[in-house]
Amino acid sequence: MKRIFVKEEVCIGCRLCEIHCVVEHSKSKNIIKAFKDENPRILPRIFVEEKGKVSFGLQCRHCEEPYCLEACMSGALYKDEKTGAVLHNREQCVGCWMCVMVCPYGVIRRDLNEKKIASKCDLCLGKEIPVCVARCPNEALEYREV
Amino acid sequence: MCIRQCAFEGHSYDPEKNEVISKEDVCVGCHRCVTLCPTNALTIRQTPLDFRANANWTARAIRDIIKQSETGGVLLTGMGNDRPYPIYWDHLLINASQVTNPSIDPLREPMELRTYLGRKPERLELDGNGGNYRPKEPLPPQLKLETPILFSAMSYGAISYNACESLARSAHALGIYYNTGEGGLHPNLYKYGKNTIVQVASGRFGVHKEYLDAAAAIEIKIGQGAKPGIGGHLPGEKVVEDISKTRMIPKGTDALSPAPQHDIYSIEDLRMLIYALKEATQYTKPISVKIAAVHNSAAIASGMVRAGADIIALDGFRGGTGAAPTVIRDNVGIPIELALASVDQRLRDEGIRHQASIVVAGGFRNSADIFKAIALGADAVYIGTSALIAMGCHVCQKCYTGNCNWGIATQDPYLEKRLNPDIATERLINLIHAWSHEIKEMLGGMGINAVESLRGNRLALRGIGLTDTELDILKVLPAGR
Amino acid sequence: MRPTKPWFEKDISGCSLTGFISEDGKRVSGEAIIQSIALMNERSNGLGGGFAGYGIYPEMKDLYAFHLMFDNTLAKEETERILNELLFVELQEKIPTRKTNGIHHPPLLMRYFTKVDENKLFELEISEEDYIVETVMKINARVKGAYVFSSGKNMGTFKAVGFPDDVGKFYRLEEYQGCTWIAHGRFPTNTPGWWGGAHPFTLLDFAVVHNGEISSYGINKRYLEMFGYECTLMTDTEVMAYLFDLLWRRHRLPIEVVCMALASPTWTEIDHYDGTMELAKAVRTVYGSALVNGPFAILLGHKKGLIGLNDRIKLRPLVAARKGNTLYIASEESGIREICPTPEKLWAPKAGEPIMGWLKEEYQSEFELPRTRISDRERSEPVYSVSGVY
Amino acid sequence: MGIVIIGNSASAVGAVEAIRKVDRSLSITIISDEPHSVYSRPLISYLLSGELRPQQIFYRSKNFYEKNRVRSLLGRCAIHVDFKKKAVQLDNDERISYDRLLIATGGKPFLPKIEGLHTPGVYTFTKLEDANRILSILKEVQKAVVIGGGLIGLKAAEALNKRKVEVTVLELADRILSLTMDSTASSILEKALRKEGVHLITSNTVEAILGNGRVESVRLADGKVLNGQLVIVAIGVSPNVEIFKGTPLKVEKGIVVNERMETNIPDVFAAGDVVETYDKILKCYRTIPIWPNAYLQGKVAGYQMSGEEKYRYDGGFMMNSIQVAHIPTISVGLTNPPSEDGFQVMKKFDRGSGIYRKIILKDDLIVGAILAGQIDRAGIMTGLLRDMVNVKGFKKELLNDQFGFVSLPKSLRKERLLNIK
Repeated sequence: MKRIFVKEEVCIGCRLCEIHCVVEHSKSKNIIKAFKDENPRILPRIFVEEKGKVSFGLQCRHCEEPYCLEACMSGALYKDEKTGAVLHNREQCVGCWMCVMVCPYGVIRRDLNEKKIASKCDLCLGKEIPVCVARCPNEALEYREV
Repeated sequence: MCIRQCAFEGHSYDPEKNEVISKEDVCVGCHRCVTLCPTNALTIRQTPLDFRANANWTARAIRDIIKQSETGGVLLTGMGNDRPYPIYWDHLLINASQVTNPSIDPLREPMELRTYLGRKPERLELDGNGGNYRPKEPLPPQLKLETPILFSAMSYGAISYNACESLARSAHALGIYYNTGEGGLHPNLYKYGKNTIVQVASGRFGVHKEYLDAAAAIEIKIGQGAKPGIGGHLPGEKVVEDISKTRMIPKGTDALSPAPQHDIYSIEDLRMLIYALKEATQYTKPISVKIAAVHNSAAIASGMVRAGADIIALDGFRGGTGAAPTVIRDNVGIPIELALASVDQRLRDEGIRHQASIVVAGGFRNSADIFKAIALGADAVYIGTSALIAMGCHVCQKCYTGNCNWGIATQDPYLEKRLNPDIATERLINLIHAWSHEIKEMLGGMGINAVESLRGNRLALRGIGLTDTELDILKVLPAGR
Repeated sequence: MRPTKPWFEKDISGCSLTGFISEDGKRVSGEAIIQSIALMNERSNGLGGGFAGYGIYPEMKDLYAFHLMFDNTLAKEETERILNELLFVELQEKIPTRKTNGIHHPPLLMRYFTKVDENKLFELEISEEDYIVETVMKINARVKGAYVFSSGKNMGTFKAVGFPDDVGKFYRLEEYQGCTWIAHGRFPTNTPGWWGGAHPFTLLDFAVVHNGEISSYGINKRYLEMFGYECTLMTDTEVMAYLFDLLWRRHRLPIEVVCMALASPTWTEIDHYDGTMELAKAVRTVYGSALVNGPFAILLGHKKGLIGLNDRIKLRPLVAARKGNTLYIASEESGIREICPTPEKLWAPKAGEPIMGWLKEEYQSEFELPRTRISDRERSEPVYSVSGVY
Repeated sequence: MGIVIIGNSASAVGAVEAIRKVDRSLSITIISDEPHSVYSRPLISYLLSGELRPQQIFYRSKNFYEKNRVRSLLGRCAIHVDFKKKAVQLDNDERISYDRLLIATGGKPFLPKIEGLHTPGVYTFTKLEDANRILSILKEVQKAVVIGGGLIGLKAAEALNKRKVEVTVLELADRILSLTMDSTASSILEKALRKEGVHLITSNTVEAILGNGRVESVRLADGKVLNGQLVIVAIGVSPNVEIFKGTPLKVEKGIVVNERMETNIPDVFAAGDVVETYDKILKCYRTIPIWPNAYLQGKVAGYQMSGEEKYRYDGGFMMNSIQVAHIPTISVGLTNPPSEDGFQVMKKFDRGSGIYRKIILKDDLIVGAILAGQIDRAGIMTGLLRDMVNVKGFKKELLNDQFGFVSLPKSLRKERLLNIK
């Protein structure tokens, strides 16, 4: 399946990926509303790690044999048969943080605004190209077959 | 966003007021923030604040004086001459054929831009007979260009590694050449040697056997259009690890190129260096000599050809630079159009035009400029600034600060990353493809299907709004005649 | 008579051409060629016609036959002073003409049979031909109102303003016997025809008739000027004559290599056959400025024979035919059939492929010249064959 | 060819899902003494607290059995296994023969010797019934006593607290979560719980449960008496191996298995809380009754049973994630290292924010970690521990709140980010 990869050599740490991720997953899908009006503001599912000159965006790797899925005792995490994407059912999640504990990439996070609901990348469900990849101004993110 | 993007700290966040404020005085107008702002909230306008109108004491004149009276220093600048001198390209018009001579559709008919740069014999001597003749001796070394465009000398140091890599990769893909400038050749780029012209300049940075052997041709740099008679100065902070290695100078020391080449004080000396380099490379590579277009270029060029130069590179006063004293850039040298016209004519008058190819540089903005240059007599054209613009440069003229927001004229690893070589390479290739296609269209329109029939064909041009003297120098007819 | 224009203007022309050569050297009168060109009057507009015949002065064959036209006696005297100073003039006479409707205000037409003083050559250390060329250039460039329109040995050019058949009549060509003839009917559209502007254009024994337009004239001219040629005749065709003179006579290139320079194969072809096309590559690299670009069909008469050539993508008509020892080349098949109703072979030459006819004895005595072009161009096939066998 | 699974929780589910990845045709039979289709035991505390609606307990799709073509015998108790004849004896005399058997009977609550333990109103807290029963009497309960300050105890206590029941937690040790946390972390949680209104009594325990026909109060070791209408016993679980006593099945503390999850008897596999496996950190065999291991072991067993041999279980380690009183805490591996040398302990505690980070290293390998208050990206730590990555180069970064892949050396970072698990 296709996954998102980062080329840290050309990641400029502009964080546009985070911004567009938030917009994409906001109710209005409008950047101004998403940031000014929509409260609580949702978390980006990609986040840019940065230290000195090094920076890169990171989001769920959608593992073949996901630890998070094995650890999830609420059944909120599941693998989409078709795409193989690891998805998350907010209804079912109880916020036990087992996934947070086991994810070796540390890309599942607690969304404190929406209480307990862990937040993770969904590859922009059904989108041809995830917005973070599409909107990266320097092509530092690529969406390709593993 | 804007705050992180601006290397000149033009934007800052005020926590009290919880808003982003901008400082117009440091803004260089590079458009980085405008381009990246996700909400298109930004635009940049000339600040309306100006001095009382005065034709002589312009704002620029006044500001310069203020700045210099504060610092007591020479004013620096980047890119090419930005003053409103006449641009002769805009006074030359191109011909097209009607009725009596069919124009040619480059998409259907062969349309040839291939160009060979280098010394050519006056006549071809053949061996053999009936059906299989072959040249008595092989031609002198030639540079094969699939389209008559090259990337001008821009040194690693003046521009970032990513920029160099992009130029090298696109030259390789296009079957043309890029020029290392005087910054030496980074080890990773040796693999593009077949498309590399290496420069030997007054600083002799990074010049050694492998460097010369790696290249397709060698260029001796005497002068640069943006700063004729002036040396170069790469400030120490730009001389980072890699650069110091490549240039073979201590890390952090200023890289100073003397104004003259201290082993060239006369034309005989030039001849010696040319032949030294030819010897060093067993006469396998054409040797180019680059000079700034100055008042007596024609005579100098003739001397250079007789001194053994295979390629004459002429750099007009609109040629770019990473850093030059503003007063020099804006006042020294002559337009490339006139220099080219007189050099080409002079070499023909002396019957030695075939002994060297002419490559011109200096502010070429589009395919028409290039087309007109070839019609005036150039074999090919060096483009620098337009290549940078293709890569993302917005001509803010702050190259000398090393804070290039587009990751081109900088060595700051944080800024350098902003230039993704994959993207830049693709954009450069696109630009050259586009221009080549336009040149083909113009050739076809004239009913010509090979660029050699345009080269020096000044009947393809007509002048408009030019004085008789200018027409005479350019050797073109006025429009309508 | 010669328009005194400060600038060159292109001789944009439709034009008809025709020519033939009896390779066995059999000489025929000028009537045939007149007949052939007359048929194609449609292609000309009465603003110029001309002929060149080879082997027409057998009794003077070692002397350079200068044909000149003068606006006035002043020009004539000035020219004769120069001629006498530079050459031995063995014989000088008016060129015989007859009054003809359609030929108006002829200039003074003279011919001078001359030879060169060896001593002069010895002093100047130049070849006889170069000396003649310089003389021609000098007269054409310096003497106002004088124009040398023929300067070869045992050949002559005859041209005027008018329809070609009238021109032929005017010059009484039926009285000349030649083994090679070429003719031209001119269709200039934007230059007032003047006598000198008519084809053929000549230098030494080279005579060129041309249909087409040379878009590369600008550079061809500047290239030739590097070698001392002066293009003074205000028409693009003259560069053809000079290019042949430079490449063939002075640079001693084999004729098909010359043709290769004038109408080179494309780089695609060269790359495709690289190795075998080393020569073509060298030729293009060295002689790029001699590439004649734009549409053209030409006939080149010279002392050894006749050559027909098309531009590299054949934008002008040219047809060739053979019968016995005679090679015919013309703009139109009709022009050939008019004088050779049943050719054994009739074909349309490929772009850039020269058709060459050679006077046998000359051909033997001269360097080996294959009939085939060195280029990879596929051989042209007969488009039509009378009686199907030959 | 038939596979029989005794048990219906994480291991069973892991096994079924693994088998079906390999083979759709194998027949699978699940035997469970509970009448319910697949549900998640850890969720019962959320059911008790009312955070989940009853049907949300069933954490796999309603048609889990149909979808995976599983024959389910629910409410049936396996009372004996005849390993020779390869058959399972059910409480209703039915015999289910198998080709391959997976024992996933899990753990059962450990019951201390306390007088009056069987008084109505005393419950354990591991199964759905437990939760349901407690819920059924909840309205008569004003006060409750939870015996055991471990994970289950605290979740139960918190749930009851949410239900406005006054809860007292009794812990024998001097602090809660003594097994998984260190004293600092424990005190953080104790403080928070008390703030929530939960009473904590440590270094003490119940001696007797009083009341006739109904729980009324408990008497503590120190003689103190606490009133309450509900007592929950949650002092841990032990492997559920009753029915295998006196059979050839090798059982130590739990059933002994190899890394293919095979027992000493051919074609008999075991997984989950009922087995003892290798502890990567303590380097010994022991039971590690935690959900992720149970599922993983079940999965490995499933693959093995359906002939997909490449999957192995090379051991696990203790790890727990618990959020009580809004404080998320994660503890991984060895959290209270024996004082002897060789261990390096790094700590950072910010009283203001209540954020606590503790990393335990041995020979530059992470062997344990505790994060409290701020647990985001704890998984990276777990990953480094799991894969035994040498952290010499970036030790000090480990305590940094901003710790992430950016803190790793480029090569290591690329290796870990680009090779997707």
